[in-house]
Amino acid sequence: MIHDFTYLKPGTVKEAVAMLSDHVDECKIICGGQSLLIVMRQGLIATDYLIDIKGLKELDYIKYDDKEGLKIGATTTHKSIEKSALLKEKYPVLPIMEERLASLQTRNWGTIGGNLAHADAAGDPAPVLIALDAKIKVGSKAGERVFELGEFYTDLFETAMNHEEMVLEVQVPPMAPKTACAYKKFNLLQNDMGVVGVAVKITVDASGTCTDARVILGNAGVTPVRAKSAEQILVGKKLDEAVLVKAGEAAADDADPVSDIHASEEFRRHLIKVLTKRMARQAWEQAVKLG
Amino acid sequence: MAFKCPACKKQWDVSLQVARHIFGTGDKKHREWIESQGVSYADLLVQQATNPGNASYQTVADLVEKAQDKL
Amino acid sequence: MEKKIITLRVNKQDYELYINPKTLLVEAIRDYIGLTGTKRGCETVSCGACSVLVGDLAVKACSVLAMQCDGMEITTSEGLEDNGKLAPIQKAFLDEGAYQCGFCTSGMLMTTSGLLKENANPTKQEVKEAIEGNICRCTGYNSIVRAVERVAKGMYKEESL
Amino acid sequence: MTTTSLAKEKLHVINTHVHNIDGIAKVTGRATYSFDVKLPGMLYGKILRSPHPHAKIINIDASKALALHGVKAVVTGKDTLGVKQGIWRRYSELCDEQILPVEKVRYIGEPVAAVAAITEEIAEAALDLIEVEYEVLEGVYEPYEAMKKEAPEIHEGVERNINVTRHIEWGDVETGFEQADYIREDHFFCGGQAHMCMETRSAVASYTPEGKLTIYHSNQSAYYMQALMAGVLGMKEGNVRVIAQYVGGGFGGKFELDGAIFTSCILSMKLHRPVKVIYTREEDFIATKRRTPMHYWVRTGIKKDGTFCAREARVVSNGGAYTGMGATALYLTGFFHSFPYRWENYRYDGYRVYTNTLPSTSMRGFGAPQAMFCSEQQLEWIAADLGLDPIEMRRKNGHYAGYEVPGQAFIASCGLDEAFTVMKEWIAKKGKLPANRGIGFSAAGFMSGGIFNWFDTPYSFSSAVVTINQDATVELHIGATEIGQGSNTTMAIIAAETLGVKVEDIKVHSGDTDHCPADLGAWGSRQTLMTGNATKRACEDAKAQLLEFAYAKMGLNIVYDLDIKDRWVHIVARPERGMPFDELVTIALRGKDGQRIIGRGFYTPHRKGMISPAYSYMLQGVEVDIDPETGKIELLDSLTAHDCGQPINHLGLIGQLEGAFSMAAGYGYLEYMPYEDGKLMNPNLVDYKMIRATEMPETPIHDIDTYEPEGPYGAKEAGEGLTNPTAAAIGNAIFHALGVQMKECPIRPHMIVDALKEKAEKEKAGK
Repeated sequence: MIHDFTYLKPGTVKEAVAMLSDHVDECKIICGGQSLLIVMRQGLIATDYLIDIKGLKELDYIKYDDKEGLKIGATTTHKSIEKSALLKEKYPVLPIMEERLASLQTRNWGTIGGNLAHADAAGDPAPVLIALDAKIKVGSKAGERVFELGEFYTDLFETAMNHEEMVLEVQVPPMAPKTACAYKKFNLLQNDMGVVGVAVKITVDASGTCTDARVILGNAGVTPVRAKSAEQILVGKKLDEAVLVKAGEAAADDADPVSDIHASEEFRRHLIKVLTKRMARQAWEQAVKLG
Repeated sequence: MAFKCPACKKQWDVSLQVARHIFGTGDKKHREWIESQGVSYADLLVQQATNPGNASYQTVADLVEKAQDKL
Repeated sequence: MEKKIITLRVNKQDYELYINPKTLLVEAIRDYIGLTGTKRGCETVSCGACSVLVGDLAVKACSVLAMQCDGMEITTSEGLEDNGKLAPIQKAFLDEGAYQCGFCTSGMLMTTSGLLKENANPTKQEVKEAIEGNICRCTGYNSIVRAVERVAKGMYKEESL
Repeated sequence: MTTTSLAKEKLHVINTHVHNIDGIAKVTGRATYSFDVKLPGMLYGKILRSPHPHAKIINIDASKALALHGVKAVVTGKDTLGVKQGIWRRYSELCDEQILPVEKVRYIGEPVAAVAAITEEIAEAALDLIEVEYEVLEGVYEPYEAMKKEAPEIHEGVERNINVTRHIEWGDVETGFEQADYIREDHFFCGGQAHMCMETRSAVASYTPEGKLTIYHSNQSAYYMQALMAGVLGMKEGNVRVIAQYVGGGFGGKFELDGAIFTSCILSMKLHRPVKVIYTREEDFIATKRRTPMHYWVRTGIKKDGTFCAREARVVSNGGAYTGMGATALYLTGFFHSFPYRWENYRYDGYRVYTNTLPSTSMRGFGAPQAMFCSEQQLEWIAADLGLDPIEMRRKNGHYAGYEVPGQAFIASCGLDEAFTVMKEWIAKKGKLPANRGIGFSAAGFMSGGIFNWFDTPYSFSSAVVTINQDATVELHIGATEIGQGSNTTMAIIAAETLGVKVEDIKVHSGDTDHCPADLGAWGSRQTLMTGNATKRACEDAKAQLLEFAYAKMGLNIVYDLDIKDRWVHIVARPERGMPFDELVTIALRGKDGQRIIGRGFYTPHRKGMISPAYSYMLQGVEVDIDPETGKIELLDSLTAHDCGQPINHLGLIGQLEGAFSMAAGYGYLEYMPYEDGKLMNPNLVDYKMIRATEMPETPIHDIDTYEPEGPYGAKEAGEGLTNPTAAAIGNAIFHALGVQMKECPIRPHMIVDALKEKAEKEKAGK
């Protein structure tokens, strides 16, 4: 049963952060609420104040310019990202990831800011955005702060934000030339949460040699895991089968997955090995094709 | 020759069949007859359920054969 | 906790509700307004039995607070027909037998209605992906997919409004 | 055997395209389930459940809960008569479950107490205030463990926790094996499966001062609920009214008493107010029942030419805490393990063992899906070992019309042979498949209702009463329960066909014990055949009464036959000569001094063997793609070849078969119920995976035309039997794609990866 709360509905970000500051430690923010309401119903979260930012139009945007890159406002729905023609052109991995994020209804109502702030280890956007070197902008009454998304997650359902802050925007730098990113999760049902997920971004030079790589693992630890040893194996090489297999093995070593009913720790590592190999190959092949 | 079930008097050609019938029926009457022969119904059943072969059935079949004279 | 007054416009009719703010949209519809076509089948936003349209978008009414829909237009399965005249999607469900026990049917109708508003001519795969968030334990889904395809093909056009 | 053309031409309504008669209610949100029922002054009940798998209840202190504002009553086992009940009423030792136990709990989630309060929320809050003192006992969760000498005793006096044993045998198995050229033995494990009805268990009970108990309840047999509740409450059956108008699914899980009906009744009787109890999805997972997990050992002997010589099977099933329908499942798995083949020598021994887990019971297929998973995979491997064509090997040994399963069953209609031909063509058309892709198929058969009467009903198995109104509309009263399978529509079609009127003329009244005759309800695929026969006979009775007046009115030569079709009463040889049906009804009313024409019909199977009056046959083919690196299975295509006799409702048949496929495929590779120390680890729809639209392949259906003489208009079972073959078909597809043998279901990804690894290692060692 949901604990009783006072419902607050700010009309602007300014009002929202003021409310946050008034009720620090006894309030929660709801946006789409697709995950939050489940845990509130289970009694895992009990809050006295609920600040509803779903209606904040000023945070509902997808903007892009070649210099600053991409900016997505926190209340932008998954559906808007999935359907964005701009993203399909500039960051095709994002709409592809969003399509399989959850059910149609959840994508219709749920938001990118809510997803990133919820910090579920099995979330899809975080690993992909981290692979894209994204930053996350948070705000409070005291002002705004920007984190590397890769440093934003501190533990299971924990972020580096303090309790007066809320997510405002996710920022993604422009894609470097000849760079591509691929993401895949392993699951039994198409739009289910990933047993594990792997995002790989590859940059190549004219000869097809990998000059930069990001390998980010989802649901392979309490936070998204950057598989640095896998990245090191990829950089400086043409990605043939032997390199890919080695990178997969390194990623599996970098991971710190749990055992649960969906997969043992060992099987999760095995899946990471397979997916890393495949995503690295896919990203590399796409990058090579780019002009 | 025919073998009768010592518990309910149903009849088969082979004593092993009577043993199977006794296990398959498994009601109080049949259980009690097995127990009355000094063996544990449950032990035999578990042996039969968990081991390959038909050792338990054979045991009961032997008891059935021995019991025929008294029927 | 302070109770609040909100207005939900459900099936083109305004309802003023005086509710605890934690009331879920599905509770507002079922328990306060009394429209029980919308069902509940889980507590984990998994089954889709509570799907309704908020505006033109299908959402699961168990994962939305009624407060969040204050002043919004909501459609439930009871709102699909027009004064006794069935909507094309309802006719298609009848013609394909796209329901059995009927418990998921309202949610299926609303999800597919939402899909058809967004995409009047979906492919088979698009229909399947749209109803992926709705569980049906009876039909095996294919009759539901066929029903949506019938509407998409315009089979009920002359009859509709 | 095929339908005679004469019989076929006569059909006017049967197997035409009709909408289900409850369709409009369902597509407009008007259908009201017990989940939706709201009565004036209604209270809400919640159940406190055991956190322990095995514990003695020492004391329950509800004083704090009762003091909570809004709480009206708390009940425990001590407020009940303590009747140990069960659905096997003929055998008192198998009636072993108190829904609110008095002395001890035997599984996690078992009800311990129930609260009624003015809101559901207050009732839930009150649960936390009930203090239960337990003496925790050692639990045991696996049947082989539970049979050990040192295992805890779950039910007093039940040695080694062995609940039920079943034995089936014919022929001479030892000699049969001696004749075989090839003998193979395999061990299998088939997991549990949740019924996962979309409507969770829900009940609204209302006890009124005249001593009448009215219960709205989501169930598969209103009559069973009436009889069982009367039994546990010490009431007369006639004072208990059970209403199950719309039911959100059953699948074999809703014909035993559940906590919702029991606690709502106990609370309502205490308070004289209506009380509603609805299970949450989690409660539905942890505290209803499930498909029976089974350990199977199968030994099969075959001749080189593919002749089946002998088979022996042994099953140890995890019965969970209580008997439920588990005894029947244990019997039927053993019988259907022989299907659909002519084993001259066959033996089955089944052992059902109590454990401290969720009780296991019947679920769609009733033990046969487990049986087929083992049987049909092993046969496929045997065919491969012997280099035989798996279709021809099966065909050679298959049932046919006129065959008698020795001492067990007579097969009057059987479309199996044609099904093999259809499957063979489908597989051939697929041609050579890409790597990691395989086609598998499996055969199966199933019953059309059970002959057994363990419930010990004194009534006919099915009854129907048909009343003709003055305006020529028809009231059909049946005790069958409509749970979504379309039985009301099936009966309306049979009634319309028999009476010669239209489906829309028939008003079906079912699922209400006050107004409908007793019927065993919706289980074991029995209603189409049994209630269908009762309905047909009732309508024939009414029709005969009506036609007497037509003969008199028309002054006909006695050799003329009269019939009614499409509301037109006419001479068969001269169809244009006749009168409208409604005119005849008016004449009959006048002629009978105003009495309405009432027809009555009954059906109880007699002299039809041990199991069922009729059997359906089917083959399920699936095409599967497997990712060998991740073990992920994708279903690409399927083919169903199916013999259900004469189909009654075309749309309903397709729906049943497609639905059975989805549930059975889920059993094959998704639906997994892991327990840890007696605790179900995935009691929610996030973690319990089942087929969704995106996982569902195309499901073309080839309907095989047969005529079942025992069924109404030649009809027999459809829709439950097809749950049986699919898991095996998936296993066989994996075998053909990857060469690995999967002996456990659901077949999960890591199992395929491990099997491939093992295979590679073996091949390496072999070199």
